[in-house]
Amino acid sequence: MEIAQHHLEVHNLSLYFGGVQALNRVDLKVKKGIVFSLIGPNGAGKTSLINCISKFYIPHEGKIIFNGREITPLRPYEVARCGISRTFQNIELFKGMTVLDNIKLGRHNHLRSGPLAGMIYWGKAKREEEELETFLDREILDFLGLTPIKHRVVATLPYGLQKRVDLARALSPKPEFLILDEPVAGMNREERQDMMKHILEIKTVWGLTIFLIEHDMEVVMNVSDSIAVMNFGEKIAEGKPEAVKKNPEVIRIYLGHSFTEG
Amino acid sequence: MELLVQVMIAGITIGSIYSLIAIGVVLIFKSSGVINFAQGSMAMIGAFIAYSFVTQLGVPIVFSLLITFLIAAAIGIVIERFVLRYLTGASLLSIIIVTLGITFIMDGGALAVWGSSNFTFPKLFPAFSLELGGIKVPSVYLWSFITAMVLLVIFLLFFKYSKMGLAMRASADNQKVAIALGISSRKVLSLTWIIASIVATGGGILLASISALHVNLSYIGLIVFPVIIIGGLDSIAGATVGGLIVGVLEAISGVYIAPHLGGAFQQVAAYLLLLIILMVKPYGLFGAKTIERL
Amino acid sequence: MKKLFRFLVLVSLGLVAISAHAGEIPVGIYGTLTGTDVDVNGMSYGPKDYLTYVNEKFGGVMGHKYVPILLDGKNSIPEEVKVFKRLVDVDKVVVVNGWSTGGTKALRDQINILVKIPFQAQSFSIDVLDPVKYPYIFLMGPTYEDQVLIALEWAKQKGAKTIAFLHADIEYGRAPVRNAMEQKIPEKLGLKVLADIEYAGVSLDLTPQLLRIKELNPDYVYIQDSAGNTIKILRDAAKVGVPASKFFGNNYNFQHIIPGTLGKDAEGFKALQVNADWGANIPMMKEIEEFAKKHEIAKKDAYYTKGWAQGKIIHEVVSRVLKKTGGKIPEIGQFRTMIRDEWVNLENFDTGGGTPPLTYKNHQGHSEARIVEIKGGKFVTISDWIKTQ
Amino acid sequence: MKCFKTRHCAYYFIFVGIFLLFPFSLFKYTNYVLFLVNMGAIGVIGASGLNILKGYTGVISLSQAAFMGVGAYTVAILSTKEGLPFWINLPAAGAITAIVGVVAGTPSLRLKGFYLAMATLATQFLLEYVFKNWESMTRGVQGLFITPPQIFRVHMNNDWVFYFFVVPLAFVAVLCTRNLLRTKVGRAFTAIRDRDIAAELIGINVFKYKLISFAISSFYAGVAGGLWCYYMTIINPEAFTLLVSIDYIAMVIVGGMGTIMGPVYGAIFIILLPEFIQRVMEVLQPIFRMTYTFEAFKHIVFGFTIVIFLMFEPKGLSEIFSRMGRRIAKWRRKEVREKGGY
Repeated sequence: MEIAQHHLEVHNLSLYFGGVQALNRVDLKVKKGIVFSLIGPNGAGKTSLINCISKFYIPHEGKIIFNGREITPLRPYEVARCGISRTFQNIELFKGMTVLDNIKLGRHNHLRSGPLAGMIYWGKAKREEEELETFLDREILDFLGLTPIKHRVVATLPYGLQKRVDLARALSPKPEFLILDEPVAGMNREERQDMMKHILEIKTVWGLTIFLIEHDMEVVMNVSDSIAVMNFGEKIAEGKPEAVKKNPEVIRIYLGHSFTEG
Repeated sequence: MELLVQVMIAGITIGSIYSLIAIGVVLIFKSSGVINFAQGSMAMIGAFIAYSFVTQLGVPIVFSLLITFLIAAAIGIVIERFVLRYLTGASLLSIIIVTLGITFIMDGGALAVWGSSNFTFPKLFPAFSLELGGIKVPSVYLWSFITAMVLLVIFLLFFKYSKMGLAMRASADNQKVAIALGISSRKVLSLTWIIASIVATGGGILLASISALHVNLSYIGLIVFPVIIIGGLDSIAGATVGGLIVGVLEAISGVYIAPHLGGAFQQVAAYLLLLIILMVKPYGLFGAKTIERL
Repeated sequence: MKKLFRFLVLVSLGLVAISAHAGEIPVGIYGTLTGTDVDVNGMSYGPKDYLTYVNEKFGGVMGHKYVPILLDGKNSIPEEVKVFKRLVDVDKVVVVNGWSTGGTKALRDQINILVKIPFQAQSFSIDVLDPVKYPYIFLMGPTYEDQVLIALEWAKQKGAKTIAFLHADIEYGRAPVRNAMEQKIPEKLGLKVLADIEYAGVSLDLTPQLLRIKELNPDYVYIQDSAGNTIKILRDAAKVGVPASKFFGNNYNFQHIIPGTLGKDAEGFKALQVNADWGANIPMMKEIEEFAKKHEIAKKDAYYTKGWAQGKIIHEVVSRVLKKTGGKIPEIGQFRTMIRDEWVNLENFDTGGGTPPLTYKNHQGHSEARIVEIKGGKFVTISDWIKTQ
Repeated sequence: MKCFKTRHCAYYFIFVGIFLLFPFSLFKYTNYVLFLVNMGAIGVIGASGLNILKGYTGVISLSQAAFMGVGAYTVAILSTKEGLPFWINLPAAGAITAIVGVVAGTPSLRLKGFYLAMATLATQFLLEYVFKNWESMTRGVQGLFITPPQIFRVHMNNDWVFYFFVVPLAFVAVLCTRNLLRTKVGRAFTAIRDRDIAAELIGINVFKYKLISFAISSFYAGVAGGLWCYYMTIINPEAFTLLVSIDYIAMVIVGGMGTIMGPVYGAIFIILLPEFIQRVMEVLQPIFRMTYTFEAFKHIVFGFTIVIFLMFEPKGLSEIFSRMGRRIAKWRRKEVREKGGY
């Protein structure tokens, strides 16, 4: 019964690169509908962890359970189909394509028409494409204010916008679980404000579970309901933001920039 | 049994020539990440140049070989400097096809200059031949085998110890960083292409003096691909071993398998092996696996 | 770039080619100027040169000049079809001298039904020799199968018991050997075929195949291939210690590059000769030498002379036709059929010693060959003309 | 491709008009030019197929010729052994080739880039070997003859009939490609080409779509091969060698990788290039006496075309044309504005 309300569970997950231990028996439980932040210094294994969740890396031991169903053996695209969707630390957009096409790709698995239908492009396939476009206009592009640039080629966009397109692509399949890998890294102040706004909006309006990785403590402290801290591939602390703030171990890692600024 | 021995020897002798050509391809890939389809044509052109110097201009063999190597080096530089340098950062696909284009240019050039009939390549080596298990192995084969082995050792040492060799490996590994470290990647690349084209020429000359000299000699450029795949794209030792393996494989399939399957099975045997190896070891037997990152 | 493209289109649509004017007799020749078997393409230059020679010496035929058009078929079917269509439609040639067996087969309908144009095949394949089905196709010499027969008969006389075949994995290699086997030629002669060994035409090393030969040890080996590969075969034969005297080659191995390349390793190799060699002491050679004074000869070998002879045949039939019409060129379709009819009537036509006398009743000029052997670095005749029954 | 938008549907009529009238405008060159056009159309179909695989999915395939061969043999065997009509044979050729293509594509599960290219090279040679040695089916090197079906009591390989049959087919092929590429499948291909890892992570089954790409591409190749067979009426292994594959690669590159119209331009260009050179050389013949320089120069020019395009115009002719188009459009607008000024 516990399992039911836990949206995502990670049980003693371990991952090695050659001799290096990237993850060491990590345990995590993420409740439904919250913003869960994972923090820690560089190389603590945060990104490795989410790469395991989305199956880009195959963990050497441990298992991952999503909605009470084990997803450890699945292939990356299958994970995506379960409703887990993610953004990338250094944006992995398809630079040659337009914003719209990139975002359409997010909904890839929601489209039914196969190659033949596509070739004929009559009736079903055509309608589907049109519906898709109207859907994206209504739900995603407006929401993230991308409508004016939807026909621009991604490569020509500034960094901040690209980050937003990345987010839009992650949102377009209407996932239930959203992984954000350093969404505000390298953004200026107001871009960061926007992003924070969006994150909170996504949480409240769309009611998604959000799994956040971020260095920017301001953002983390403002948006998270629960925080886990990692160091050298191990989880060293977990709890409410206030609790984590006070945790001496965490302070030791983060000595220097204390959380007062947040 | 005796037949088998003979087959092996036959395979190794021709295989050593495959190795020679393959080493060139591997060299270029190691230091510039370019896969050179033009290696075969390079060999062919080199052989033709040597031929014209020796027979048409009557230059003594040693000198004409030296001149040929110089010219080959020049061709190598030209290709690197005026074609591939413009393609740094282009997709591997385009680079491969550019080298294909170069092949056409070279073959066409050879065709225009020398025409497309068979020529007799002058005898480079004393006509003595060694009796090995019932096969008279002409000195040419021994020479090619020796050359291949010597080259192998040289390059292995070169890449391990010499400053330039390290520089090559570095710039192959990560050009930006290499440049940042003050390695002139241009110099490295030019050098590689020089070495590669000289090696190719050597192979071409040996090949031409084994069989007749003809434009189609550039066909060897296709045979070496199973070799380098089996050996692994970035391993010189692999290329050498691969050459011998393919040589022996062809010989064996020519004698033992072809009679049952019919046709020129010898031809496809190498490619069949290539497919199988790619299935089980996608990066060849000696090749280094590249790790993808996000 | 676009300009160039436009230009391309314009050029290729516009000045597609020089077409035939009155008083000119365009003759189409296509051969393998490049591609496999180039080393025998003297036989494509031959006809061209002979017709030029006629133009220069006699001012053409009855005042009409020949326009010989030589194109490259690259020994590939689509190319040859393309070239044929061009010769027929654009250049409006009256007779075609074509190359490969495959191409000839591909064009069989075009030649005999659609266009109806006399076609002199370079190929000696029996598959295109059929007066009834292919009334417009003519062969000059003995088919490859005839040659196998002739060679094996000779070998039989020399007391051979067992033979083997060696050939490349292309039609020109495999088909004739198959036909010979199906016609049971070896069995009829009481010869045992030990193996029919095939190799890739492009392969650089044939030692394995030769090792098999050595193992089987037949009395004679018949090579159905041309000099390029024969050289490799004999080279590797020497390597594994099979004497060259065991080997027999068809008429495309009567080439001096073989001893030239291999030296003593080629001693004793036998080939078939179906037409006079370059430099033979015959009237035809005189003409060639006369022509050579002003012009450069592409290839100085037995294939050039073969081509020259074929040129003479074309000239002969054309002039016969024009004699009939009293010197005026008939309408092209009619011209083509008339040439064909005259061709069939050729009887014991002497090409100036270039070939045995030619009779085209059954569309095959002659079916004789004689055997030459490499002795002391050059080919010498070791039999007189053998005729197949 | 704008010309397919409905507001430009006038273009349709112009196209159709040109298409219908073209053969009557050639006078004595008709058959020869039609031959070139027909070969061109076959080329367009084959090249469009390759373009899907190479230009859009980013897989180098060196086995296009072999796939065409499979199609050609399918047609030949079905029509000689089974005596089926061509409207069954052609789709069958496509289908069977597609299956072969999928099988040939399976290495792409673990391979990519050069290694995959090598796998296709192997496929090319293996299929050639099969053509040559599966004698019960392919009659080996002797190849198969077919008597082409009759349309209005005229053999289909008659240049005229074939023209009116094959050119529309080529048009349909291009249209289908275009449609396909603006749907889910097309986007997936492009994504795989641009960054296959990311594609997999956002939920695209990369392997499956690579196979689909192989299937479609070889379907086109099969149909092209089948048409080739009907046109030539004889097929043998020598007609489907690696060189042909390279020609097709050249078509795609010259025309413009990953563009819809690319294969069309490319096919036309590559078909006409040799003709052009041939004519030029004939004009220059007095200078180059040796006839084989013809071929030599064909090789050289062909090579340079590929190299130069890849170096300076990687998006090929279609890019050049569209640039031209933009220029003209701009210039028009300017003109209009000036007029407006008065």
